[in-house]
Amino acid sequence: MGNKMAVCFFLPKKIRVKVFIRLVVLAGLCQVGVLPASAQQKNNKDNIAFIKYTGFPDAHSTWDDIGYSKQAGKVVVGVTNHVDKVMLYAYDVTTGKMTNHGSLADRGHLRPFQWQAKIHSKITEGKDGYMYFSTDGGESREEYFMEHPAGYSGGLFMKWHPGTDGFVNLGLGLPYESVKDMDIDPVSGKLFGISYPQVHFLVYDPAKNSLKDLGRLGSSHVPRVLFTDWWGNCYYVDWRQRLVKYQTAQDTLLFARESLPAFEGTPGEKIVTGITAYAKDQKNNVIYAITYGAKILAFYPQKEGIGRVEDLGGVADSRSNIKPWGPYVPNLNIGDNGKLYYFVGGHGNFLIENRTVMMEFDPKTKKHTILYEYPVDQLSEATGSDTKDQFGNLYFAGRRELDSLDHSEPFLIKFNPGKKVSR
Amino acid sequence: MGNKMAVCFFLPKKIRVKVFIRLVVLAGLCQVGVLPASAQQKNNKDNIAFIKYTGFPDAHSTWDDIGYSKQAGKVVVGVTNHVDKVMLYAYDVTTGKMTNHGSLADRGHLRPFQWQAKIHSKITEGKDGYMYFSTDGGESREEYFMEHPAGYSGGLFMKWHPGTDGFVNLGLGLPYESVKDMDIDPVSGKLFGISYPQVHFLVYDPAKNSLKDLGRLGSSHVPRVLFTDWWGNCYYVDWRQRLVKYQTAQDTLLFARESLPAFEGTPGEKIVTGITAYAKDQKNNVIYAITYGAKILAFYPQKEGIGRVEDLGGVADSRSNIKPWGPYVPNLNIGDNGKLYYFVGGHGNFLIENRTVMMEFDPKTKKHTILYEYPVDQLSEATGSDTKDQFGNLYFAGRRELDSLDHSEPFLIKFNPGKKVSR
Amino acid sequence: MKIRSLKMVLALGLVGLAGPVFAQYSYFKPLEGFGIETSLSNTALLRMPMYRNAITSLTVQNDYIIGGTTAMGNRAPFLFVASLSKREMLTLKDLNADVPGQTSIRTGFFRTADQALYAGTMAATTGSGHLLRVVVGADASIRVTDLGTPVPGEGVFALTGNDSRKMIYGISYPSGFFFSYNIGSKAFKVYKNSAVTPAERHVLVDEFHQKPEDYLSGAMVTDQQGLVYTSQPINRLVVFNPADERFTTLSELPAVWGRRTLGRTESWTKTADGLLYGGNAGDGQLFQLDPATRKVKNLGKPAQMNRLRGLCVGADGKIYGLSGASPGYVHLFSYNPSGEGFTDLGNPQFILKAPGIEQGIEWRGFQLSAIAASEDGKYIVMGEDEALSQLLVFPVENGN
Amino acid sequence: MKIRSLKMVLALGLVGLAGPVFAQYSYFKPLEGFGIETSLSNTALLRMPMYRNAITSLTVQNDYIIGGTTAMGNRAPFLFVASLSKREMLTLKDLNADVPGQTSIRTGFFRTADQALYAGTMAATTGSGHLLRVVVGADASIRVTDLGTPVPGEGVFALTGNDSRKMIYGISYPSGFFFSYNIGSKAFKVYKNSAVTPAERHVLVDEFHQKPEDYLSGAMVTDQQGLVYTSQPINRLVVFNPADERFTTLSELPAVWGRRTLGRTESWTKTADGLLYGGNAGDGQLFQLDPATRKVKNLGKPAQMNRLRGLCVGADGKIYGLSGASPGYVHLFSYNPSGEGFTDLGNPQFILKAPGIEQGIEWRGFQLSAIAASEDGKYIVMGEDEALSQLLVFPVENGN
Repeated sequence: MGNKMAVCFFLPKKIRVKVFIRLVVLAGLCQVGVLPASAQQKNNKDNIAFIKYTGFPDAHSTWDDIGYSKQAGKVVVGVTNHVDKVMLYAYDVTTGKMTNHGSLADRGHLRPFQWQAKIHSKITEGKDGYMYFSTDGGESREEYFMEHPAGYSGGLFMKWHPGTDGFVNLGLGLPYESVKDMDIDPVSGKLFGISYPQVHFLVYDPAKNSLKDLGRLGSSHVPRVLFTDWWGNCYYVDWRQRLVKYQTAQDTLLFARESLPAFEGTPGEKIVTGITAYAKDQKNNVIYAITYGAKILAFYPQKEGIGRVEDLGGVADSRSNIKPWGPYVPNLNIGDNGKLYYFVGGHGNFLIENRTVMMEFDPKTKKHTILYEYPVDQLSEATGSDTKDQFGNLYFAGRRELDSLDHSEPFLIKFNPGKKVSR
Repeated sequence: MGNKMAVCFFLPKKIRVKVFIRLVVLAGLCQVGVLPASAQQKNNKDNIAFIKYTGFPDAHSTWDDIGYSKQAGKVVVGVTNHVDKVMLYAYDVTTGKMTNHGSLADRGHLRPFQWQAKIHSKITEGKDGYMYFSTDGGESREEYFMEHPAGYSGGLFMKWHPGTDGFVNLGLGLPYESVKDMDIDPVSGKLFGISYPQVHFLVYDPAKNSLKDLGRLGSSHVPRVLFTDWWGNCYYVDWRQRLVKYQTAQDTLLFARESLPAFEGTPGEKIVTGITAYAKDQKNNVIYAITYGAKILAFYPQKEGIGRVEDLGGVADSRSNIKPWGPYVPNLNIGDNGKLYYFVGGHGNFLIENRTVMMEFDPKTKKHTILYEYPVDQLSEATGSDTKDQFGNLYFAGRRELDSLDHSEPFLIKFNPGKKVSR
Repeated sequence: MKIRSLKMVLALGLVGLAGPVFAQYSYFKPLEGFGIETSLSNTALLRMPMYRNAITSLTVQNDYIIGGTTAMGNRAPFLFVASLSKREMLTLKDLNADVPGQTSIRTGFFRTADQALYAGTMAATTGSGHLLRVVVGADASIRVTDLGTPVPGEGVFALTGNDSRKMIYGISYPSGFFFSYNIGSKAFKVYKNSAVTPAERHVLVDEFHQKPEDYLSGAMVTDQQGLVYTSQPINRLVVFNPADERFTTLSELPAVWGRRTLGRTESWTKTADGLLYGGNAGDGQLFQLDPATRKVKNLGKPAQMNRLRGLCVGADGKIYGLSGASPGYVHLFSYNPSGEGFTDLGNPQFILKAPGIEQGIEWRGFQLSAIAASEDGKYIVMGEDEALSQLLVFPVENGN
Repeated sequence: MKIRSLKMVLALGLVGLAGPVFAQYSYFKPLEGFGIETSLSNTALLRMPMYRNAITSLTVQNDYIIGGTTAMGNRAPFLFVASLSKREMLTLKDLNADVPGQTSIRTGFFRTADQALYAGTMAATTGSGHLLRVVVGADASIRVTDLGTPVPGEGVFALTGNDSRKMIYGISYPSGFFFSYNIGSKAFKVYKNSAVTPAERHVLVDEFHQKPEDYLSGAMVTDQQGLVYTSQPINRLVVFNPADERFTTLSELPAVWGRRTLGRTESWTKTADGLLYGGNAGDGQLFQLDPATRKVKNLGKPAQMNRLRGLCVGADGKIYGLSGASPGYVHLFSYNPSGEGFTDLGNPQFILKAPGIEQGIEWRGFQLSAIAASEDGKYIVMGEDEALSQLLVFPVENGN
């Protein structure tokens, strides 16, 4: 199953349920489904916008590869054809202008055999104003033509500056392996990476060009998400879904004694896949996270030691026809109102069959509210963690299905709880 | 023999003749042998200086990797430990300051398995002010552990800016192959490269990140030198030592009908190795070249077609005990006086046994004059083509033997015909 | 000197270079190995110009080395004849003169009892390759007869034949149709059920981003019963029985895990005992197929890279082959089933002499695309796959 | 279900996943394959902590899987016992308690008739490794006897023994001294003429930048006559005859051209017919050595990468081995000399269950360092070489 999950992205969907448009929807992109009965009235279609990536006709998808540059006031996204072309886009949150900043291959001086199928990592800001990210093979070619000729040569760390447009290829993680996610210690500038498929935790110091491989932490399926706290420590999970903390001051790993909360009966392949999204609330010293087993957690990091984890329950109210660990939530944002926002669905794991819903979750009351509901040809999946601009707008990397052969169209989702959003 | 030549650099010398210091020499580096009887009196030890590379205790050698930045007024050299560390040095021709600008591996974000044993190419200035060069495996590991794990992963094009200190890794030539030499079309910015050991002629356009492989041109030993004319055409030789012109406007190769001049009886491995050094005199539309068969040539390039080649004879007056094709001259400079300057000797091919001599050659009179003569523990080899500063100083990349186990110490040679030189 | 054992000569060569500690390497260069310069641009010599000379079909008939080339871009290929004894090119034929619009002769040659050679071509713009009959005269003249296009819009990617049935069999490109040609009736027959299916193509092209040359059978062979062996995607070893015109999957091709979609036969040879030896491009494995039992034995890989582009049998009873391909280097290897097994000979490096380079230069074979034994098995001839490709030849001792 | 044929199960697994076009891959996961969690940090369970658990020595004695580890940095290694039937760790011994200052047990175990296991260690600061006698009790207790240091300042890199002569033989690290240990007299003897020579070291270290672990024999074996087979640089297959205490070079190890300096034996196994099978690290070739004729047959490479870290024989008569290593992935393969030859099984992926993960998780073996068969050959046990290493076990059918 681990393997099937890893490749299901490019398998044709065997079973496709024709989607009946039950609600009045406005045709085309940038238009959203009207509110279901259960939605709060304050969030209407003016609160959300779907924004196109321009000038990339074979754009296929986005994969968690979204982040916000505070210094430049731009949301940065990596858009891919899911074969060998990844384009870097920046959305100016003030002017609403979307700009294509070229392909990774060209800007990173890669040769054709060094194809990269996507950025699967977050895109995160360093104190130098560069946006850091890492690249992924993401393809059958990578998974199966192991050890390169002519499979995958390996994923890279890269950085791009939204102010100067400077681009630096920071070099490989491990040969033949993707760097599925990365993060940065904002203090030291050290980068953290997780390799695919071997689940090696990497620490790269660009200042010293020093790459340390701290070894394998996972099972047969690679947890996709790393995140850091305010002190520059980095968190991941082991195969038992125990938090693993890279203690940046000590340069060592610390393993949690206990596993993260999971619903009883959660299958092993859900456990080993760990955390799918997070959102940070530094003011309240809490990092919210969602697991592949559909739990919402509140994690209270500590400078030393592993902090407390609080189980906030499932990602949705329980439904008789859905296993509690079933819904898929590879995205999370926190509003200025302290509430969590996320889309449920994608990769065959829906709350409502073949429909993607946007949820509001109040960590205080633990109340779930469905804000929007979309058929998959309007929105089939959203990814991205913790991407908020200075106006309190939240961003997700969305895409919609175009057919049953895994063709899709990506777009940027902009949402503000309670405010109208501009494109 | 081709192979033996390729590896002789790191073989211990089987036969070592103890060098008797017949002439009064001043001990230590930066001091030169006094003039032999035959030297012209106007060139004395004040005309030449040996300048240290600082802060690199395991510096071993330099390999043709020298060039002059007109924009910055700096001579740039790549100094290597001949294993896996190459340091970039710049010598300010005005202040005489030598500066270490860091290792290629660190500045190019290379991982340990992407070791580079040296820069074997010239270091040449683009109109963007960057100094361009390419890297080389240069090691038994490269030659024999073919196809990488864990041999050589491949040579790279790189550029470094002596003004801004900006550094860009422009990516690979061919996997597992060195890029032995490179040059630049100053008009289009296209780079030319020659791969080792397969002798493929490469054209890389950094603006488009487009690498074209024009295929194999050579035999079992790779000619080490490419050079360009004033129109941006690039020259190389095929296995018959015929000039091959990359016609930059047409993007095609043009082969000379005839081979370059060679002494009768020149062995095949000398023929296939082509040109070892060149110096350009644009004012007179002539490019001087020296072959591995020890001929000096004057080549008169044309915008269209292959120009005329004139045979200027051997690199030294004939000697009964030396085959005319024997002396090794991997360096050439032209003085403001129109005369050629080069060092004869190295790699076991000396004019005077185990002594390196500096020669002046007047292309008009075809007269050879030995200016200096050094035992190999003072100067064992000099490399570099066409490196002259705005003051008419000529530069070579020199080194001296430290022992019989191929340990050596590199230094920069600065020479001015007729003028005192400062360090 | 005839060499007694390649391995011995190799070892001697190595020792000769080494002194007390043997560290440095020699190349495989038996003393009587030699090159023949077949390609050179801008010359009065009989040579093929650049980008039209990759030697992708090769056979030896008496003293004549007969080659067919693959050109780059839309250029036309050549047929050529070189002399084994004279070590030089004798005849050159620009295929464009006889069959215009073709770019490649990559099928190898199937020879019939009347000394005719059959080969297929790949085309540039039309896509329509041709079946050729090639006859080399005693004067080394090359006569080409165009037998027409087996599958309109398709090239000929692989070919074999059966002399007793007077049949030629082939694989079309890019669809992978199996076709036959009856030499007597001059009739083509295309087996529509043999092509790559849309479902297979979806996997191969959409998911694995392969090209037809990555998954189509590049070599076929017939056994003594006239059965035709080839491969079909994905990774299936297939036999065609001319009696009932049916295809049977014998087994999977030997696979290195994960590289199944790359599996395809790309070379074959037959030994005197009737066993078939095949090369799987997928990961460069040599395998043995016993037509009697239909059992396949995976004999392993001679060296790192995938691809196994050529096989032939020497007079010493050993199999000689070409292991690997770009982006790596081709290794010449031998395989002695009853003796030492594999011997990797690396890149051959032989002396090449020609007018203007009478003193000889060493030519190292990096990218070799074809290998063939002389009729007596005493010489092994290899052709390069370069922008300027040469022939490399070495002798082997008769018997073991 | 006992599996009838690994190949068949593999094929079934694949078909099961595939539908009409088999494109996607399964891993090698026979239904009864399982993992045993042996490493986990910060736990109350009996587990080895991080960086001290690379399973570099492995044997099976009745129901007990016995392992010895290699630690990273200056950490101390473990000896452990796990139960094949219970699928869990039983005993753990921190070697530092008995023999301080050691970092690695990488020689494998040589077992004598009295069920004692002999192994060598590599040391951290002193450089002086030790010879250990390890006895596992019926209660899975581990008793270690320190037999001393074979070569002062040197570790023990490889080891074998001869039960009838009551002798242990080893190779020291980094100098490569061959030594013996007389179990009766407890005397060590070091053969000074066996070390790597300065000239060899110059080539290996100065020219090829290799480390001793790249050129020293990592595995030795004795034949039925008590002759000891090992390798010495550069690329020589060497036999030591205890009768006259002399070393004889039998031949070169099978080499892929250019990789001779990497040639060294790093695994051995014996089949019932007395043949020896060896693995050459240089390019990962499997070879057969007939002690009777002293002939070596290069059987080729199962997959791309170099290294061949382990070999053992299953009850089905097949040889199971570990092909490749970092920077690649280790492929489990089988070799059936009389049948299908090589079968590459890729990365095994088995279900691992333990307290807290009772539902089971899939564990894929990427980096495997050791392989051993149970005494009846019905189980093959593999150990990982990771920061947190586990055991992977699969059953094979008795007979063919």
